[in-house]
Amino acid sequence: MPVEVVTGAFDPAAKQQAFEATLTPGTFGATANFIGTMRTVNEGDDVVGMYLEHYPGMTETELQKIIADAAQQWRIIDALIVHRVGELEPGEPIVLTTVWSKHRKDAFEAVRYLMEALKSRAPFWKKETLANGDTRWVEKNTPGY
Amino acid sequence: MPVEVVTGAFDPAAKQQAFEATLTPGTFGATANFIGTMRTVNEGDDVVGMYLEHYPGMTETELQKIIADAAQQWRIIDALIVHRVGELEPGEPIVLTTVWSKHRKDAFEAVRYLMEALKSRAPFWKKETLANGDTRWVEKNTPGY
Amino acid sequence: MPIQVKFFASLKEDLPNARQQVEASEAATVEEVWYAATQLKDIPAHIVCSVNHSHEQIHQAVKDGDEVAFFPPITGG
Amino acid sequence: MPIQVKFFASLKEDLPNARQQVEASEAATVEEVWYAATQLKDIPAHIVCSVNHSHEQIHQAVKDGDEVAFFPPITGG
Repeated sequence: MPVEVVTGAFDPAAKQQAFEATLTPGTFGATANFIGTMRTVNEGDDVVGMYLEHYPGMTETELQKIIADAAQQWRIIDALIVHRVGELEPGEPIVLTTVWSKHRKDAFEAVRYLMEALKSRAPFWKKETLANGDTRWVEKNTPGY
Repeated sequence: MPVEVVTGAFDPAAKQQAFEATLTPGTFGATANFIGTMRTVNEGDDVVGMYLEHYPGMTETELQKIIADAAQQWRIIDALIVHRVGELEPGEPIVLTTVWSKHRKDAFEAVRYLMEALKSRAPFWKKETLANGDTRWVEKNTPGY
Repeated sequence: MPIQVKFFASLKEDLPNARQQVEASEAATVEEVWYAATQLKDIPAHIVCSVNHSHEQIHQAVKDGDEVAFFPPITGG
Repeated sequence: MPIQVKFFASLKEDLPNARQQVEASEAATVEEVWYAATQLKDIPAHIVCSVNHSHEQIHQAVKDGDEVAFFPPITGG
């Protein structure tokens, strides 16, 4: 159940497929994923760039704990989290979470849990660059439930 | 908001990416998807093949209604459903549902709704071929909630 | 133009001799289409039906030119 | 080996002169590490803290060799 913090642009589909290739075909009937993408507008302002800071060491540890918590609560075959850090451009993927399970209920609920837990517990911080050149730290996430 | 019924094997990631390429980058911050895959074991029996029947015309109409219902209930930017019919082999994708939205709550809830509605309303029927050569129609779906 | 009748999946296999057309004079509701087409005396409780590609209940009225379909519970996805 | 102190994101920008090491003799809890490192008189309510890469409350005890971090609310994903 790997977690990965990446500094360059990444292709969520390629990451998911590469990891899925290590699973036994036919064991999982359900794959649910979520991709978070950088938007060009946030809180009414045009956003032209983003810097994502993290806490090396703690971030990876926390992501692993989140997956372990999900595996306690749902019957999952495997799970993957990839999160971008550093400088991003609009339209680029920020995060990928994927869960493989036998049945869909577990995959749906676990993948949503991964995202909510990640957004409240995994140390990442977004700093936006606006169209006028100003920068600002994002102060809070939008609610997920 | 396209729906597609396909007779040959399909690559869910390629379908999703091809359609996403028609959307305006930076408008969606959330993409949630679900892929249903044929397993090698069902109800305790080894399954070596599957035939998926549908009701041409009604199936597509019903899938479009399901997407329209989702668009009434959640703020979604776009949605995609691809469903396989005909002869399948274990490990092959059966269905892809994807929802794009600004925020994750809408994408998570709408994509799950699409799957549950599809499994109760869209006319598809599975016939399994077991390892001993017997065939059987699947009688009901596993619960999703 | 008569009512078109379709059967799917296990139903189609189980009722190979069912009629694929019935006249509105023989059947005014979906349920009556079932009896006229299958020559059976009852309709299993789990049967799903549609009229012109839309899910309907068995008491739904039908008319010539309609397409009525019967099928077992849906198992896609 | 002293307590290592880290600040992230806006906190790091807002507290450029904060100390990155304090001695356990100066600070027995996370909260006291904050006061010793920042020389501030209070600790904002929204501050999140960790000890050795694990989320902790501000009253958590600390010892030499620990890594204590302070950061604003998390905004990843």
